[in-house]
Amino acid sequence: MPHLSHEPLDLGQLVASVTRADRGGIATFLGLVRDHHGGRAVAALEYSAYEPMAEAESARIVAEAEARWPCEVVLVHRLGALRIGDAAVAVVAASAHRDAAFLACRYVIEEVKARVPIWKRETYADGTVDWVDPTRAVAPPPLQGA
Amino acid sequence: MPHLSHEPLDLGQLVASVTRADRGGIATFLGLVRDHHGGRAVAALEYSAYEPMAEAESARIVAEAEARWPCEVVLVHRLGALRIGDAAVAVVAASAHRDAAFLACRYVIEEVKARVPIWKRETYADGTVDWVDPTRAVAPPPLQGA
Amino acid sequence: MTPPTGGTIPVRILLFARYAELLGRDHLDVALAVPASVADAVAHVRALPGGEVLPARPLCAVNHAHAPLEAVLHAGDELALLPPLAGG
Amino acid sequence: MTPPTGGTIPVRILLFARYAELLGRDHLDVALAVPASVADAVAHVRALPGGEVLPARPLCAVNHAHAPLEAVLHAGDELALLPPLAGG
Repeated sequence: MPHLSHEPLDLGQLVASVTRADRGGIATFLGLVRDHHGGRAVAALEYSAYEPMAEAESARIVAEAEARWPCEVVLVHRLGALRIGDAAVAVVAASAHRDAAFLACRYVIEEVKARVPIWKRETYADGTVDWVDPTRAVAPPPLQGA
Repeated sequence: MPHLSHEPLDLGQLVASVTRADRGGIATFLGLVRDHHGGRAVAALEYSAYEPMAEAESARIVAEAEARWPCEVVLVHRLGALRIGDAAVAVVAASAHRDAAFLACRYVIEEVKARVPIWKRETYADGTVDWVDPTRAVAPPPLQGA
Repeated sequence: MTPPTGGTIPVRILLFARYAELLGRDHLDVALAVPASVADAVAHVRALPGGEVLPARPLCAVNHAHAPLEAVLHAGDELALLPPLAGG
Repeated sequence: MTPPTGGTIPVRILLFARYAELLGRDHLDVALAVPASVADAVAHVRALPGGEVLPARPLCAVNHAHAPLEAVLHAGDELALLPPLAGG
């Protein structure tokens, strides 16, 4: 299964793809597009990737998790224009043991954020545009009514 | 939302119920009915509960998680006759922060297993019937081809 | 504690799952001498015909909340004897 | 290490997101004197007109895998300069 998708993510379908009669626990994580970033109202945003590397790095992360815990992992990151509330990333980890499922799921999302070459370009309500840089300190949101 | 259901659990609907534009992370856990238990092939099974207490204890667990982490939690446990692969329990934790979502989700499923009065009666392929007792040591599965 | 003189309280005792199966009933209404603890009620059930199959220290709940064996029962309380939980 | 005599290797350098925007291009093909490290290639790009806006130590990948600045480049390698990642 490719790890990048230009179509909306379907959690139910991803869960079904790893459901097996000997797997008792499925942990999932969905990362959703939020309506604010650094105190600015987000109007639109677009994810882009260095696609061949993003596929390869995602496959490495999944393989690492599956080698470390007895589980099967599905990871899909969405690319292109997304709307507020859309799922940007889905991780599903299925295992006979819920501990393995939780640990694998958490591992994968943390590694995705640290390693997979994907970028986010946000357009704000005031018309400005910016590349999101998680390494920069984010300005606190303006005080309400201040 | 009631915490007990006699109908199949719909993860997508539960996730949608806590999706909000200021929530960036949703962690979920699904507990599925497995086809084996203690080395015996499971043919059918049924969950029952001390329903008013199961509702009350579930509500307490959810409230504890929401007090401890900034999140909204949905917890539903299914009752009645289930089939192999059916979801027996679903936990969904939504938060602005994925750490809170993961921790709340994990807390809730662990507390459900320890505290909510629900019982499982399994019918095995050989026709025997037993109440599942997680406090008993489970016999290892028979060796394949031994 | 000063033992009270003579009174009893009505308590409903609920049995579930394996316990209900073992005793062939899912509830019983009892009158317990005050002061009555959860442990007293458990001892009462275990003294019934067939009741000795129950553990001496089962998981218990009073009025829909987990309760220790030392908890004091009051008139009208609903006491539940809970077999090992298997939800989740 | 004995410096080689005279040779160069072709390397394709890819730029993404903010870096592509800053330099107005998404790739360039360069010939680097051997031995060439990732750091050498980064220095090459930063010496181009406008290239000084790139950080001196950007996140880099060679042939679709993360690579340290000290990694040695080979003929035909694809080097990517990666702005801070924002997936997930």
